Amino acid sequence: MTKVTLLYFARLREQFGTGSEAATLPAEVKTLNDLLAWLRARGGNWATELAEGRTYRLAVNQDMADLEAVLNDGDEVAIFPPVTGG
Amino acid sequence: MTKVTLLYFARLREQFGTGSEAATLPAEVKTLNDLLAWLRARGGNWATELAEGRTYRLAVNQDMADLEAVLNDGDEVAIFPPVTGG
Amino acid sequence: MKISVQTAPFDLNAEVAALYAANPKVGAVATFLGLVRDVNEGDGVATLTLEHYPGMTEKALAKIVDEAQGRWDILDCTVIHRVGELKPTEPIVLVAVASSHRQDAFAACAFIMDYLKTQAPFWKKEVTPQGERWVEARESDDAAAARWQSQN
Amino acid sequence: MKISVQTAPFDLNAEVAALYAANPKVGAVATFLGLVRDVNEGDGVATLTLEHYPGMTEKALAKIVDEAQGRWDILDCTVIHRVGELKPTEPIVLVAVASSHRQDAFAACAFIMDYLKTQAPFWKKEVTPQGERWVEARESDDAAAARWQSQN
Repeated sequence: MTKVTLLYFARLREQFGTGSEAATLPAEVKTLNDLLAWLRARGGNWATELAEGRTYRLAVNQDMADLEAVLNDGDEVAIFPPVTGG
Repeated sequence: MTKVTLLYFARLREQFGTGSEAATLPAEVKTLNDLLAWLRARGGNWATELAEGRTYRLAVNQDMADLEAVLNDGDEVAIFPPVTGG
Repeated sequence: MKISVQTAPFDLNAEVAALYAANPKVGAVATFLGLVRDVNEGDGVATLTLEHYPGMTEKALAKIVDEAQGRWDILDCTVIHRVGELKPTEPIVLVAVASSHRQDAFAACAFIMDYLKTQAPFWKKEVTPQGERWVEARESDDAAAARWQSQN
Repeated sequence: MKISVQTAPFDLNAEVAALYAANPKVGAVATFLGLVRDVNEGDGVATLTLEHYPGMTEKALAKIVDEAQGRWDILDCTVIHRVGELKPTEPIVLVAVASSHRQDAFAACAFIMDYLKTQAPFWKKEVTPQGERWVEARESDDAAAARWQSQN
Protein backbone atom coordinates (compact mmCIF):
# COMPACT_ATOMS: atom_id res chain seq x y z
CA MET A 1 0.00 0.00 0.00
CA THR A 2 1.23 3.48 -0.92
CA LYS A 3 0.67 6.06 1.79
CA VAL A 4 1.36 9.65 0.85
CA THR A 5 0.94 13.08 2.38
CA LEU A 6 -1.00 15.50 0.18
CA LEU A 7 -0.46 19.24 0.57
CA TYR A 8 -2.54 22.06 -0.93
CA PHE A 9 -1.60 25.72 -1.00
CA ALA A 10 -3.13 29.13 -1.62
CA ARG A 11 -6.37 29.08 -3.66
CA LEU A 12 -6.44 25.27 -3.76
CA ARG A 13 -6.07 25.04 0.03
CA GLU A 14 -9.09 27.33 0.37
CA GLN A 15 -11.17 25.56 -2.27
CA PHE A 16 -10.47 22.12 -0.82
CA GLY A 17 -11.03 23.32 2.74
CA THR A 18 -7.79 21.73 3.92
CA GLY A 19 -4.04 22.27 3.65
CA SER A 20 -3.00 18.64 4.08
CA GLU A 21 -4.24 15.12 4.32
CA ALA A 22 -2.77 11.64 4.74
CA ALA A 23 -3.95 9.41 1.89
CA THR A 24 -3.69 5.69 1.28
CA LEU A 25 -3.70 5.25 -2.46
CA PRO A 26 -5.49 2.37 -4.20
CA ALA A 27 -3.23 0.02 -6.17
CA GLU A 28 -4.15 1.55 -9.55
CA VAL A 29 -2.80 5.00 -8.52
CA LYS A 30 0.85 4.80 -9.59
CA THR A 31 1.67 8.24 -11.02
CA LEU A 32 0.76 11.86 -10.38
CA ASN A 33 -1.58 11.60 -13.35
CA ASP A 34 -3.38 8.70 -11.64
CA LEU A 35 -3.49 10.64 -8.38
CA LEU A 36 -5.17 13.60 -10.07
CA ALA A 37 -7.80 11.32 -11.65
CA TRP A 38 -8.44 9.79 -8.22
CA LEU A 39 -8.85 13.23 -6.60
CA ARG A 40 -11.13 14.48 -9.41
CA ALA A 41 -13.40 11.50 -8.77
CA ARG A 42 -14.25 13.11 -5.40
CA GLY A 43 -16.33 15.58 -7.41
CA GLY A 44 -17.22 19.14 -6.32
CA ASN A 45 -14.28 21.53 -6.04
CA TRP A 46 -11.87 18.64 -6.56
CA ALA A 47 -13.28 17.98 -10.00
CA THR A 48 -13.48 21.69 -10.86
CA GLU A 49 -10.07 22.86 -9.63
CA LEU A 50 -8.12 19.88 -10.93
CA ALA A 51 -9.95 19.65 -14.27
CA GLU A 52 -7.69 19.19 -17.26
CA GLY A 53 -7.07 22.61 -18.75
CA ARG A 54 -6.86 24.28 -15.32
CA THR A 55 -3.39 25.50 -14.44
CA TYR A 56 -1.69 24.17 -11.33
CA ARG A 57 1.75 22.92 -10.34
CA LEU A 58 2.84 19.62 -8.81
CA ALA A 59 5.73 18.79 -6.51
CA VAL A 60 6.92 15.47 -5.10
CA ASN A 61 9.14 15.59 -2.01
CA GLN A 62 9.58 19.35 -2.50
CA ASP A 63 10.79 19.23 -6.09
CA MET A 64 8.68 20.26 -9.06
CA ALA A 65 7.33 17.14 -10.80
CA ASP A 66 5.38 16.31 -13.94
CA LEU A 67 2.38 14.09 -14.52
CA GLU A 68 4.43 10.96 -15.26
CA ALA A 69 6.21 11.04 -11.87
CA VAL A 70 5.80 7.69 -10.08
CA LEU A 71 4.62 7.81 -6.47
CA ASN A 72 6.33 5.90 -3.67
CA ASP A 73 5.30 5.10 -0.13
CA GLY A 74 5.97 8.07 2.18
CA ASP A 75 6.05 10.68 -0.58
CA GLU A 76 5.04 14.27 0.13
CA VAL A 77 2.93 15.42 -2.81
CA ALA A 78 1.94 19.07 -3.21
CA ILE A 79 -0.57 20.65 -5.56
CA PHE A 80 -0.64 24.43 -5.89
CA PRO A 81 -1.41 27.34 -8.23
CA PRO A 82 1.37 28.99 -10.29
CA VAL A 83 3.60 30.88 -7.87
CA THR A 84 3.39 34.65 -7.35
CA GLY A 85 6.16 35.61 -4.93
CA GLY A 86 8.80 38.29 -5.13
CA MET B 1 41.28 88.79 -27.12
CA THR B 2 40.06 85.42 -25.95
CA LYS B 3 40.68 84.78 -22.28
CA VAL B 4 39.96 81.27 -21.04
CA THR B 5 40.42 79.26 -17.88
CA LEU B 6 42.34 76.04 -18.40
CA LEU B 7 41.79 73.13 -15.99
CA TYR B 8 43.85 69.95 -15.71
CA PHE B 9 42.91 66.86 -13.73
CA ALA B 10 44.45 63.68 -12.36
CA ARG B 11 47.66 62.56 -14.11
CA LEU B 12 47.71 65.68 -16.32
CA ARG B 13 47.40 67.97 -13.29
CA GLU B 14 50.41 66.22 -11.77
CA GLN B 15 52.47 66.22 -14.97
CA PHE B 16 51.78 69.89 -15.67
CA GLY B 17 52.39 70.85 -12.05
CA THR B 18 49.17 72.87 -11.92
CA GLY B 19 45.42 72.29 -11.80
CA SER B 20 44.39 75.55 -13.46
CA GLU B 21 45.63 78.62 -15.22
CA ALA B 22 44.19 81.75 -16.78
CA ALA B 23 45.30 82.02 -20.40
CA THR B 24 45.03 84.76 -22.96
CA LEU B 25 44.95 83.06 -26.33
CA PRO B 26 46.74 84.48 -29.40
CA ALA B 27 44.45 85.34 -32.32
CA GLU B 28 45.30 82.19 -34.28
CA VAL B 29 43.99 79.92 -31.50
CA LYS B 30 40.33 79.51 -32.45
CA THR B 31 39.49 75.86 -31.69
CA LEU B 32 40.42 73.19 -29.17
CA ASN B 33 42.72 71.75 -31.81
CA ASP B 34 44.53 75.10 -32.03
CA LEU B 35 44.69 75.30 -28.24
CA LEU B 36 46.36 71.88 -28.02
CA ALA B 37 48.96 72.87 -30.61
CA TRP B 38 49.64 76.05 -28.65
CA LEU B 39 50.07 74.08 -25.39
CA ARG B 40 52.32 71.46 -27.04
CA ALA B 41 54.60 74.29 -28.19
CA ARG B 42 55.47 74.81 -24.52
CA GLY B 43 57.55 71.62 -24.85
CA GLY B 44 58.43 69.26 -21.95
CA ASN B 45 55.50 67.46 -20.38
CA TRP B 46 53.11 69.61 -22.40
CA ALA B 47 54.48 68.21 -25.63
CA THR B 48 54.66 64.66 -24.28
CA GLU B 49 51.28 64.39 -22.57
CA LEU B 50 49.29 66.17 -25.29
CA ALA B 51 51.09 64.48 -28.21
CA GLU B 52 48.79 63.21 -30.95
CA GLY B 53 48.15 59.54 -30.25
CA ARG B 54 47.98 60.07 -26.47
CA THR B 55 44.53 59.58 -25.02
CA TYR B 56 42.87 62.42 -23.17
CA ARG B 57 39.45 64.05 -23.00
CA LEU B 58 38.36 67.63 -23.54
CA ALA B 59 35.51 69.63 -22.06
CA VAL B 60 34.33 73.17 -22.71
CA ASN B 61 32.16 74.80 -20.05
CA GLN B 62 31.73 71.41 -18.36
CA ASP B 63 30.46 69.53 -21.41
CA MET B 64 32.54 67.02 -23.34
CA ALA B 65 33.84 68.62 -26.53
CA ASP B 66 35.74 67.56 -29.62
CA LEU B 67 38.75 69.06 -31.38
CA GLU B 68 36.67 71.25 -33.69
CA ALA B 69 34.96 73.09 -30.81
CA VAL B 70 35.38 76.88 -31.19
CA LEU B 71 36.60 78.77 -28.12
CA ASN B 72 34.95 81.92 -26.84
CA ASP B 73 36.02 84.54 -24.36
CA GLY B 74 35.40 83.38 -20.79
CA ASP B 75 35.26 79.66 -21.61
CA GLU B 76 36.28 77.07 -19.05
CA VAL B 77 38.35 74.47 -20.88
CA ALA B 78 39.34 71.20 -19.21
CA ILE B 79 41.83 68.56 -20.31
CA PHE B 80 41.90 65.23 -18.48
CA PRO B 81 42.62 61.51 -18.84
CA PRO B 82 39.81 59.02 -19.61
CA VAL B 83 37.60 58.79 -16.53
CA THR B 84 37.83 55.93 -14.01
CA GLY B 85 35.13 56.51 -11.40
CA GLY B 86 32.49 54.18 -10.08
CA MET C 1 25.13 32.34 1.24
CA LYS C 2 22.09 33.19 3.31
CA ILE C 3 18.53 32.20 2.52
CA SER C 4 15.71 33.12 4.83
CA VAL C 5 11.91 33.01 4.72
CA GLN C 6 10.61 35.07 7.60
CA THR C 7 7.75 37.22 8.89
CA ALA C 8 10.09 39.76 10.53
CA PRO C 9 11.42 42.83 8.72
CA PHE C 10 15.11 42.85 7.81
CA ASP C 11 17.82 45.49 8.10
CA LEU C 12 19.13 46.41 4.66
CA ASN C 13 22.33 47.99 6.04
CA ALA C 14 23.18 44.91 8.09
CA GLU C 15 22.36 42.45 5.31
CA VAL C 16 24.39 44.29 2.67
CA ALA C 17 27.31 45.02 5.00
CA ALA C 18 27.49 41.32 5.88
CA LEU C 19 28.32 40.65 2.22
CA TYR C 20 31.25 43.06 1.87
CA ALA C 21 32.53 44.36 5.22
CA ALA C 22 34.78 41.36 5.91
CA ASN C 23 35.68 40.61 2.29
CA PRO C 24 37.89 43.17 0.51
CA LYS C 25 37.60 41.14 -2.72
CA VAL C 26 34.03 42.44 -3.09
CA GLY C 27 33.93 45.37 -5.51
CA ALA C 28 30.22 45.33 -6.27
CA VAL C 29 26.97 44.54 -4.51
CA ALA C 30 23.81 44.53 -6.63
CA THR C 31 20.64 44.62 -4.57
CA PHE C 32 16.99 44.21 -5.36
CA LEU C 33 14.29 45.24 -2.93
CA GLY C 34 10.67 44.34 -3.71
CA LEU C 35 7.91 46.31 -1.98
CA VAL C 36 4.15 46.13 -1.52
CA ARG C 37 2.46 48.63 -3.82
CA ASP C 38 -0.87 50.24 -2.97
CA VAL C 39 -2.27 49.58 -6.43
CA ASN C 40 -2.25 46.38 -8.52
CA GLU C 41 -4.20 45.74 -11.73
CA GLY C 42 -5.99 49.05 -11.18
CA ASP C 43 -7.38 48.29 -7.72
CA GLY C 44 -6.27 49.69 -4.38
CA VAL C 45 -4.43 47.25 -2.14
CA ALA C 46 -4.88 47.54 1.62
CA THR C 47 -2.85 44.51 2.68
CA LEU C 48 -1.00 41.64 1.05
CA THR C 49 -0.76 38.21 2.63
CA LEU C 50 2.07 35.95 1.54
CA GLU C 51 1.82 32.19 1.88
CA HIS C 52 4.65 29.73 1.19
CA TYR C 53 5.46 26.02 1.25
CA PRO C 54 7.80 25.58 4.23
CA GLY C 55 10.73 23.38 3.29
CA MET C 56 10.24 23.45 -0.44
CA THR C 57 10.53 27.23 -0.59
CA GLU C 58 13.98 27.27 1.05
CA LYS C 59 15.04 24.33 -1.15
CA ALA C 60 13.84 26.08 -4.31
CA LEU C 61 15.65 29.31 -3.36
CA ALA C 62 18.88 27.39 -2.63
CA LYS C 63 18.62 25.74 -6.05
CA ILE C 64 18.19 29.12 -7.77
CA VAL C 65 21.21 30.54 -5.93
CA ASP C 66 23.26 27.43 -6.86
CA GLU C 67 22.31 27.90 -10.49
CA ALA C 68 23.38 31.57 -10.33
CA GLN C 69 26.71 30.59 -8.78
CA GLY C 70 27.31 28.21 -11.66
CA ARG C 71 26.72 30.99 -14.19
CA TRP C 72 28.48 33.98 -12.62
CA ASP C 73 31.40 34.74 -10.30
CA ILE C 74 29.59 35.38 -7.04
CA LEU C 75 31.45 35.93 -3.78
CA ASP C 76 28.41 35.95 -1.51
CA CYS C 77 24.67 36.30 -1.71
CA THR C 78 21.62 36.85 0.48
CA VAL C 79 17.98 36.11 -0.29
CA ILE C 80 15.33 37.10 2.25
CA HIS C 81 11.62 36.72 1.52
CA ARG C 82 8.95 37.74 3.96
CA VAL C 83 5.64 35.91 4.49
CA GLY C 84 2.50 36.79 6.40
CA GLU C 85 0.57 40.05 6.23
CA LEU C 86 2.26 43.11 4.78
CA LYS C 87 1.10 46.66 4.02
CA PRO C 88 1.94 49.00 1.11
CA THR C 89 5.54 50.32 1.22
CA GLU C 90 6.69 47.33 3.30
CA PRO C 91 9.62 45.33 1.89
CA ILE C 92 8.72 41.83 0.65
CA VAL C 93 11.96 40.49 -0.76
CA LEU C 94 15.66 41.28 -0.71
CA VAL C 95 18.17 39.77 -3.12
CA ALA C 96 21.75 41.00 -2.67
CA VAL C 97 24.68 39.62 -4.66
CA ALA C 98 28.36 40.42 -4.00
CA SER C 99 30.99 40.00 -6.69
CA SER C 100 34.36 41.42 -7.71
CA HIS C 101 32.79 43.14 -10.72
CA ARG C 102 29.47 44.79 -11.36
CA GLN C 103 28.36 42.77 -14.38
CA ASP C 104 28.32 39.49 -12.45
CA ALA C 105 26.53 41.11 -9.52
CA PHE C 106 23.83 42.71 -11.70
CA ALA C 107 23.20 39.64 -13.86
CA ALA C 108 23.05 37.21 -10.93
CA CYS C 109 20.70 39.51 -8.97
CA ALA C 110 18.30 39.89 -11.92
CA PHE C 111 18.48 36.14 -12.63
CA ILE C 112 17.67 35.19 -9.03
CA MET C 113 14.66 37.55 -9.03
CA ASP C 114 13.34 36.22 -12.33
CA TYR C 115 13.63 32.62 -11.17
CA LEU C 116 12.27 33.37 -7.71
CA LYS C 117 9.16 34.86 -9.37
CA THR C 118 8.45 31.67 -11.31
CA GLN C 119 10.07 28.82 -9.34
CA ALA C 120 9.82 29.53 -5.62
CA PRO C 121 6.51 28.49 -3.99
CA PHE C 122 5.11 31.76 -2.67
CA TRP C 123 1.57 32.99 -3.22
CA LYS C 124 0.14 36.45 -2.75
CA LYS C 125 -3.37 37.33 -1.67
CA GLU C 126 -4.50 40.94 -1.85
CA VAL C 127 -7.17 42.67 0.19
CA THR C 128 -8.79 45.35 -2.00
CA PRO C 129 -12.00 47.38 -1.69
CA GLN C 130 -13.51 44.67 -3.96
CA GLY C 131 -12.61 41.98 -1.42
CA GLU C 132 -9.85 39.40 -1.18
CA ARG C 133 -8.24 37.91 -4.24
CA TRP C 134 -5.31 35.66 -5.05
CA VAL C 135 -2.78 37.34 -7.32
CA GLU C 136 -2.62 35.66 -10.72
CA ALA C 137 0.73 34.54 -12.11
CA ARG C 138 1.96 36.84 -14.89
CA GLU C 139 3.05 35.65 -18.30
CA SER C 140 5.63 38.45 -18.34
CA ASP C 141 7.34 36.74 -15.40
CA ASP C 142 7.56 33.47 -17.31
CA ALA C 143 9.03 35.37 -20.26
CA ALA C 144 11.55 37.10 -17.97
CA ALA C 145 12.72 33.76 -16.59
CA ALA C 146 12.81 32.15 -20.05
CA ARG C 147 15.24 34.75 -21.43
CA TRP C 148 18.06 33.27 -19.31
CA GLN C 149 17.72 29.92 -21.08
CA SER C 150 18.78 31.26 -24.46
CA GLN C 151 21.58 33.45 -23.11
CA ASN C 152 23.85 30.91 -21.40
CA MET D 1 16.18 62.71 -7.86
CA LYS D 2 19.26 63.16 -5.71
CA ILE D 3 22.80 63.53 -6.96
CA SER D 4 25.67 64.03 -4.56
CA VAL D 5 29.47 64.04 -4.77
CA GLN D 6 30.81 63.91 -1.24
CA THR D 7 33.68 62.81 0.98
CA ALA D 8 31.39 61.62 3.79
CA PRO D 9 30.04 58.07 4.00
CA PHE D 10 26.34 57.55 3.30
CA ASP D 11 23.63 55.53 5.04
CA LEU D 12 22.28 52.86 2.69
CA ASN D 13 19.10 52.33 4.76
CA ALA D 14 18.27 56.03 4.78
CA GLU D 15 19.05 56.54 1.09
CA VAL D 16 16.98 53.56 -0.08
CA ALA D 17 14.09 54.24 2.31
CA ALA D 18 13.92 57.82 0.99
CA LEU D 19 13.04 56.34 -2.42
CA TYR D 20 10.11 54.17 -1.34
CA ALA D 21 8.88 54.93 2.19
CA ALA D 22 6.62 57.81 1.13
CA ASN D 23 5.65 56.44 -2.27
CA PRO D 24 3.45 53.33 -2.33
CA LYS D 25 3.70 53.24 -6.14
CA VAL D 26 7.27 51.94 -5.79
CA GLY D 27 7.36 48.17 -6.18
CA ALA D 28 11.05 47.75 -6.87
CA VAL D 29 14.33 49.39 -5.88
CA ALA D 30 17.45 48.20 -7.69
CA THR D 31 20.64 49.27 -5.98
CA PHE D 32 24.30 49.15 -6.90
CA LEU D 33 27.02 49.63 -4.34
CA GLY D 34 30.63 49.93 -5.54
CA LEU D 35 33.41 49.24 -3.03
CA VAL D 36 37.18 49.63 -2.80
CA ARG D 37 38.85 46.24 -3.35
CA ASP D 38 42.21 45.36 -1.79
CA VAL D 39 43.55 43.98 -5.07
CA ASN D 40 43.51 45.49 -8.57
CA GLU D 41 45.42 44.25 -11.62
CA GLY D 42 47.22 41.78 -9.35
CA ASP D 43 48.65 44.32 -6.89
CA GLY D 44 47.58 45.01 -3.33
CA VAL D 45 45.75 48.29 -2.80
CA ALA D 46 46.24 50.13 0.50
CA THR D 47 44.23 53.25 -0.28
CA LEU D 48 42.37 54.75 -3.19
CA THR D 49 42.12 58.48 -3.78
CA LEU D 50 39.28 59.78 -5.87
CA GLU D 51 39.53 63.10 -7.71
CA HIS D 52 36.69 64.77 -9.61
CA TYR D 53 35.85 67.88 -11.61
CA PRO D 54 33.56 69.93 -9.34
CA GLY D 55 30.62 71.27 -11.31
CA MET D 56 31.07 69.13 -14.39
CA THR D 57 30.77 65.88 -12.41
CA GLU D 58 27.37 66.79 -10.98
CA LYS D 59 26.26 68.03 -14.41
CA ALA D 60 27.41 64.80 -16.09
CA LEU D 61 25.61 62.66 -13.49
CA ALA D 62 22.41 64.68 -13.91
CA LYS D 63 22.61 64.16 -17.67
CA ILE D 64 23.02 60.40 -17.23
CA VAL D 65 20.02 60.25 -14.88
CA ASP D 66 17.96 62.33 -17.34
CA GLU D 67 18.85 59.92 -20.12
CA ALA D 68 17.81 56.95 -17.94
CA GLN D 69 14.48 58.66 -17.16
CA GLY D 70 13.85 59.03 -20.87
CA ARG D 71 14.39 55.32 -21.45
CA TRP D 72 12.66 53.70 -18.47
CA ASP D 73 9.77 54.37 -16.08
CA ILE D 74 11.63 55.63 -13.03
CA LEU D 75 9.81 56.99 -9.98
CA ASP D 76 12.88 58.20 -8.12
CA CYS D 77 16.63 57.79 -8.13
CA THR D 78 19.71 58.54 -6.04
CA VAL D 79 23.34 58.70 -7.15
CA ILE D 80 26.03 59.29 -4.51
CA HIS D 81 29.73 59.18 -5.39
CA ARG D 82 32.44 59.66 -2.82
CA VAL D 83 35.74 61.46 -3.42
CA GLY D 84 38.92 61.78 -1.37
CA GLU D 85 40.86 58.96 0.26
CA LEU D 86 39.14 55.60 0.76
CA LYS D 87 40.29 52.22 2.08
CA PRO D 88 39.42 48.67 0.97
CA THR D 89 35.82 47.63 1.84
CA GLU D 90 34.71 51.29 1.92
CA PRO D 91 31.75 52.20 -0.33
CA ILE D 92 32.63 54.42 -3.31
CA VAL D 93 29.36 54.77 -5.17
CA LEU D 94 25.66 54.17 -4.67
CA VAL D 95 23.12 54.10 -7.47
CA ALA D 96 19.56 53.34 -6.38
CA VAL D 97 16.58 53.39 -8.75
CA ALA D 98 12.93 53.10 -7.72
CA SER D 99 10.25 51.97 -10.15
CA SER D 100 6.88 50.24 -10.19
CA HIS D 101 8.42 47.14 -11.75
CA ARG D 102 11.74 45.39 -11.42
CA GLN D 103 12.80 45.39 -15.08
CA ASP D 104 12.85 49.19 -15.28
CA ALA D 105 14.69 49.47 -11.96
CA PHE D 106 17.35 46.92 -12.92
CA ALA D 107 17.95 48.27 -16.42
CA ALA D 108 18.14 51.92 -15.34
CA CYS D 109 20.51 51.10 -12.46
CA ALA D 110 22.88 49.13 -14.73
CA PHE D 111 22.69 51.85 -17.39
CA ILE D 112 23.53 54.63 -14.94
CA MET D 113 26.53 52.67 -13.66
CA ASP D 114 27.81 51.92 -17.17
CA TYR D 115 27.54 55.58 -18.19
CA LEU D 116 28.94 56.86 -14.90
CA LYS D 117 32.03 54.69 -15.49
CA THR D 118 32.71 56.25 -18.89
CA GLN D 119 31.10 59.74 -18.81
CA ALA D 120 31.43 61.19 -15.33
CA PRO D 121 34.74 62.95 -14.59
CA PHE D 122 36.17 60.95 -11.69
CA TRP D 123 39.72 59.61 -11.52
CA LYS D 124 41.17 56.99 -9.21
CA LYS D 125 44.69 56.83 -7.88
CA GLU D 126 45.81 53.71 -6.03
CA VAL D 127 48.51 53.39 -3.40
CA THR D 128 50.08 49.93 -3.78
CA PRO D 129 53.33 48.39 -2.41
CA GLN D 130 54.80 49.38 -5.81
CA GLY D 131 53.92 53.02 -5.19
CA GLU D 132 51.16 55.31 -6.39
CA ARG D 133 49.51 54.90 -9.76
CA TRP D 134 46.58 56.33 -11.64
CA VAL D 135 44.02 53.68 -12.57
CA GLU D 136 43.82 53.21 -16.32
CA ALA D 137 40.44 53.38 -18.06
CA ARG D 138 39.18 49.94 -19.09
CA GLU D 139 38.04 49.05 -22.58
CA SER D 140 35.47 46.71 -21.04
CA ASP D 141 33.79 49.78 -19.51
CA ASP D 142 33.54 51.44 -22.92
CA ALA D 143 32.04 48.24 -24.30
CA ALA D 144 29.56 48.06 -21.40
CA ALA D 145 28.39 51.62 -22.09
CA ALA D 146 28.24 51.03 -25.86
CA ARG D 147 25.80 48.12 -25.54
CA TRP D 148 23.00 50.53 -24.55
CA GLN D 149 23.30 52.34 -27.88
CA SER D 150 22.19 49.36 -29.93
CA GLN D 151 19.42 48.30 -27.56
CA ASN D 152 17.16 51.32 -27.48
